[in-house]
Amino acid sequence: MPQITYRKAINDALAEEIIRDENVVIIGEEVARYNGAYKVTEGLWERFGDKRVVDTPISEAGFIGMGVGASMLGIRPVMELMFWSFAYVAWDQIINNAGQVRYMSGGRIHCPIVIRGPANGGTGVGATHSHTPENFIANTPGLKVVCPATAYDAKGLMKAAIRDNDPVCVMENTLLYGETWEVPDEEYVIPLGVADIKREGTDISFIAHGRAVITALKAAEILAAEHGIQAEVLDLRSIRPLDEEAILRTVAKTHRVVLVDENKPFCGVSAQIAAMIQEQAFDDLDAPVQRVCSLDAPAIYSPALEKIQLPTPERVVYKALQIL
Amino acid sequence: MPQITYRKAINDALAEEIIRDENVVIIGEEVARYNGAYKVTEGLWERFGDKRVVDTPISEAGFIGMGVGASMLGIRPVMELMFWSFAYVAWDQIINNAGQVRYMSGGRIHCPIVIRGPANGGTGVGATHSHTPENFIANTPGLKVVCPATAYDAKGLMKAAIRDNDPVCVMENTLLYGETWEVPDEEYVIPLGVADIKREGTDISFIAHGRAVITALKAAEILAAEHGIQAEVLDLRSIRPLDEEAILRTVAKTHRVVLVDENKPFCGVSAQIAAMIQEQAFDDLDAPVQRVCSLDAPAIYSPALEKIQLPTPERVVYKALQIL
Amino acid sequence: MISVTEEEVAIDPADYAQAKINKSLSSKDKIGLLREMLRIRRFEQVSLKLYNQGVMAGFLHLYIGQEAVAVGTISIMGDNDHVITAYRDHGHALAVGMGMNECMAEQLGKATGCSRGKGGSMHFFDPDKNFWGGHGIVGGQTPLGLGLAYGLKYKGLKGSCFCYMGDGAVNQGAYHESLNIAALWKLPVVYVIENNKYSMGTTIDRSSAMRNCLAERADGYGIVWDIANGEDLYEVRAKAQNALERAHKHSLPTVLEIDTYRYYGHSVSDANAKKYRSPEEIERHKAHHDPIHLWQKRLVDEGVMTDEEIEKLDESIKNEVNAAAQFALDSEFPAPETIFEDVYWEVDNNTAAGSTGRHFFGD
Amino acid sequence: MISVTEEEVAIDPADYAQAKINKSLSSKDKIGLLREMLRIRRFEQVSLKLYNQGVMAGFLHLYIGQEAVAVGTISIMGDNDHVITAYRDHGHALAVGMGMNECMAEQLGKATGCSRGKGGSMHFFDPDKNFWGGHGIVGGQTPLGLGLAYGLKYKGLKGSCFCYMGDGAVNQGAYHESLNIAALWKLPVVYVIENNKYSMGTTIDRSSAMRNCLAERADGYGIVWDIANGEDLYEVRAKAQNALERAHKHSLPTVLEIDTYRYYGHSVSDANAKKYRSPEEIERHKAHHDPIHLWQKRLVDEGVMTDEEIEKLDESIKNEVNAAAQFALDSEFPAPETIFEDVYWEVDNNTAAGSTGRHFFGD
Ligand SMILES: Cc1ncc(C[n+]2csc(CCOP(=O)(O)OP(=O)(O)O)c2C)c(N)n1
Ligand SMILES: Cc1ncc(C[n+]2csc(CCOP(=O)(O)OP(=O)(O)O)c2C)c(N)n1
Ligand SMILES: [Mg+2]
Ligand SMILES: [Mg+2]
Repeated sequence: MPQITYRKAINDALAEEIIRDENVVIIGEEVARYNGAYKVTEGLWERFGDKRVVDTPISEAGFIGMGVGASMLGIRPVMELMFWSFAYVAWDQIINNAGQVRYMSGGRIHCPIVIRGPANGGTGVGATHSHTPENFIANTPGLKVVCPATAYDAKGLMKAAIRDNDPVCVMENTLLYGETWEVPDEEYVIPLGVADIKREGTDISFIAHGRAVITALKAAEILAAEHGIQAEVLDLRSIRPLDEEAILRTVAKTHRVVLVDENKPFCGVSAQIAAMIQEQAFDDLDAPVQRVCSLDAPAIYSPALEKIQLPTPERVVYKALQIL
Repeated sequence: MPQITYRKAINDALAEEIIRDENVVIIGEEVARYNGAYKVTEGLWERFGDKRVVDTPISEAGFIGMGVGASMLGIRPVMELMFWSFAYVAWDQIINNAGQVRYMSGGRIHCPIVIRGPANGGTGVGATHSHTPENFIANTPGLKVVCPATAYDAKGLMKAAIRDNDPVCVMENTLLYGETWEVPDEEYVIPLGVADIKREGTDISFIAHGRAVITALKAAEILAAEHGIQAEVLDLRSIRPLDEEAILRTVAKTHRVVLVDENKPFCGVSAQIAAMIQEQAFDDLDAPVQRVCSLDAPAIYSPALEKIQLPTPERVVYKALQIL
Repeated sequence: MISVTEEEVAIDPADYAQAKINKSLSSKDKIGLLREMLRIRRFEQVSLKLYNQGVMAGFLHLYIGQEAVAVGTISIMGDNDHVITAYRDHGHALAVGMGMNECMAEQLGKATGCSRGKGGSMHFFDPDKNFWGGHGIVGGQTPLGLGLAYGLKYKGLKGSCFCYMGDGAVNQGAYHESLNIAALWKLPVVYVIENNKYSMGTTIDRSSAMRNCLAERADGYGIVWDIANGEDLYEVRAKAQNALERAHKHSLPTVLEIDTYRYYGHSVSDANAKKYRSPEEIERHKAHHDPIHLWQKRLVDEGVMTDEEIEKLDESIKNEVNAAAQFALDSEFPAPETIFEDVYWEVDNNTAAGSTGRHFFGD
Repeated sequence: MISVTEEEVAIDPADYAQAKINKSLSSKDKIGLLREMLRIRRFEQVSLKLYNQGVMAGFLHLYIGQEAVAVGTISIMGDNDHVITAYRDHGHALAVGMGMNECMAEQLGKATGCSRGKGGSMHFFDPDKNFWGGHGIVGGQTPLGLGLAYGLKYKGLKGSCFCYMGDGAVNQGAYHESLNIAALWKLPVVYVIENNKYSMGTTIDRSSAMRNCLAERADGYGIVWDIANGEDLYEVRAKAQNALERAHKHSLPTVLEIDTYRYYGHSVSDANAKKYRSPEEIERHKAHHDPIHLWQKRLVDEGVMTDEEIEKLDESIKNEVNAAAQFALDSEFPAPETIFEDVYWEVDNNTAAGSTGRHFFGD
């Protein structure tokens, strides 16, 4: 299978969906002529032209709301937020308009919009540019959110998101854009709501999403190499809908869980997963569910400290050993 | 002790702080001449005049950001959001400017601002007007959030919030504004971060904040009357800072917990509390921590259904009986 | 940029009755316009009664006094012209042709409501009639209106979106972002500022800085703007028609400010309605500037209707409203399980996507 | 509303050197202005070198080409005049008098940085020098600037806040909300639009609809606006002085658009810098519109400095920058436990409030 980058996988997904459905349009800051701030939309404007790939002013509330309005008419806008952090100037449009209009209209309206872009820390851009709002979005019934961890998943989930008739928020990761994975040439779609075991194991479960999956995999390697412990790594892939069955299956198998989560701890995604596991699998647990989150402060700039503010394999290993 | 309304208690707190500190200024839509949409600021403009009580245009991003800027200079603005739901048009100003500027400046700046207003469902105003973002705020290191459940607490916590040198979000409840409680004439301040046992009990703990405390108290009465079970009701009062010790104490006492929470379930405040309890008091628990949240859909308008969408005493009792 | 349509040049500003769009009105059309205005007023009067009886929750924002705005502007629209507005939405909903039954039922939170009881008074919807709500967040609908215009243009349709908003809403940033995009991309959106002089209890001079009027801010974006007198149906129609043509022929936006007035408080729970403005001011508007009275007078003057015919029309409308009220009262509340419907299209339609993974949490 | 200050009337627009604020400059002052501009340019050139050596993370937005804007405007300020800007903030930071050491160290994320390594290149701060950052969210600083002006007025101080922003930032809604409030409440804020013609790779005509210029949008709020040529230090100072006086004397806002140009890409990682504009365009600006060269020429023409003296000044500044780079490189990274410092004032100051309840979660 060819190895391609996470960035290219998303680019391919966008191109394929633009070709497949005439209503798909890419909209965002610098997505067209500039090829995207992170080059995710590279070449699309040249291939598909002004109508299908559209540069916007720096007006997130205006253009995200515009996308929601257009989606009500059956357009399928794929909106790029240069960073998900910039969602906060468009927050009302995302939560209230994309998220609530179907409900308030008694189902008369639906919004097949995708809002995508990177949502991560770790690149030295400071607190205002390092938000990870997947927990906020997942808190909001009416919205869906997916956080792909690999190129393969990014492509398949992006295609599912675009075909989905509900608003889907896709949270990518700038630290993954340049990483490569095997991605088949043939078309495939990964349904939302299906978690993926990224590594089989028997002794403990690491549950994660987005880049934290990579961190968990590294931690699993360390545990195996240094302690002979086999950790299973479950990648949630989609936060809402959530594959609770897969979570409960791995818990039932290993009885011990460490959640790895780049969210801030208070009410982060892993808080929900921990609460759910203890509620639904109380008797399966041999130890409390542990969480490894970003250290609980705004994202620091200093590159030296930023690295340790995010979950590290070492912190995962440490937590794992505490409950093994 | 005199009985006063929750509304009046806040009004008194604001008046006392305006008098105490010349830098305190009340700013918001309709807070001055109109006396506030919910009459919380009644009479303040008449008493204190244009400088201290200020009506704004409908520009939440503009005026909340303005308040943050003024607070950096040592003004202590108490900003009213007519509904906390409207915070979403000012989200960037709240999260990034109030929340991160101290950090990004390496502690050179601080923002003694209070942002207050009602955050609740249950009044037939529909999905866009019924948000309860205490979980979003509490997720954000740099911000503080309190949710008073009684007039007494509302007054004492408001005064603490205004005197606090960090940004504090106070989430009130329109359904409580007209309710009365005993409030002493003498001045008092309730520190943030101190939970309050609203009802002593031995058999099970209900942990809640805001109006859910009242729901929990009603459930406790039913349990006592109909089942002879004594529930302890712990009111968190402040979500961040959080009185974790008080939580662990009541868990250690009763070994069974139902969390009552008007947040939506996914990553709601009770997810965090449940995750924390199972992690720190795993062996104290005789049963999984249960959660009673708002039913997981946008807030419905229909008054008949809206009532049951919020946590009800009946649902709390039902959950309690399941683990007793 | 094209700033004046051919039609505009032809209009004698002194007499909007002579505008082509008005001259072509048949007597039946003119009566139809009266009917629509009366339907709104009577609908709302009964709504108020029901509200006071305690069968309605939340807010009730009455449109009474502003009827000529919705009726005048919407009366010129064709198949590809769309409407979106704020929470003061009954007038627009009825004007696009929504039935009184489902509107009244919606206010009572009944299953038969236009939004299945999920939206309430502020959130009427009927996409089949090109009516996209009813939106509660001030200014929040302005980017949506932009998006409807964008969608029309994307699809190659000659259409427009009329996006209504209040005088207070012009101070929401999203509106300005929308203006810039509308001008930049030549989108056929018409922002109709219904300037009723008050945002809640705040007079316009206490909420908005301006040179001469609110619409003039459009200048900063090179957008054509205009002001209309909202008590004159002919003028509203003529000026809206200019905007519509600018949208249809040139795919250009317009900001149209329409002077109007609300007789009631901001919402029914606005106890201050008579504090921030004088009873005399309200009475003056009712007596001299009521769009319905003025239109009725016109129709009588033009010999289109007699007073008796007007009376009869009114009676039939009152009957329609009363029947709608009864319909609403008799309707059932939605079933509890409907709380979880209308959240996700995929779930409601039982698709594979809707059945994969957990969509709802808690119990 | 007062639109023209007395000073303005007195200026012959043809020769800003004759404006009072410029005529009163001593030779030493003029050399000081050159020094400030050169300090910025040399600082940034070394920053770029360090960035390319890989010792800096994230973004580096160079101000080179725009120096006369920050230096010209800030040079007229007094004790109660405040400054806030966006992420392209080195120029303003140095112009207000921040030391190169702490600025350079900040970029390297060192404990000795002006923001203790927490902010980085985009987030320089020095409230003691009336400098309130350094803000990364486009337009996000515009309400903060409003708030600083509000605070000054609240305290009864005769001051102003100069709030800088880019030409792309004018399309953020918060800016418009701020303009309205500034005009409505007569707040002494000066919005300085540094129009360098590009927001990232987007030319101004693709991002902003306007009639003639961006500042003109201020008209919609009745705010006085002006345009200045940012290559001419005298003009920048004269026009900024008008705004400053309007703020000080009349407590009124101004929007001042300053034409300028950046030589480098949007940020250092902007690989497209030569795609969306031609190398010729950049060269033309460097050759004919460079604010430093033009100022140097003036000083030589005016007989204030010789070329040799300029050379010497430049050398001393290069030494200063190199020393700052060394200082930054030699400084320590902050200790891991500082991650949890500077989050809450109450915690940092060990107050009762800071010690009650749990403030930090996870581990
Ligand atoms: C963002 C936001 N802020 C505040 C409100 C509360 N609110 C609802 S209507 C209104 C006044 C709006 O006035 P205007 O735009 O003039 O419309 P009108 O009510 O006169 O039709 C306010 C402040 C809201 N719904 N949304
Ligand atoms: C709300 C928001 N959207 C997008 C960005 C990404 N971004 C940073 S700078 C920039 C361009 C701004 O251009 P301009 O305002 O002209 O300032 P300049 O960079 O030219 O100084 C963009 C799009 C951001 N930081 N914040
Ligand atoms: Mg109004
Ligand atoms: Mg620029």
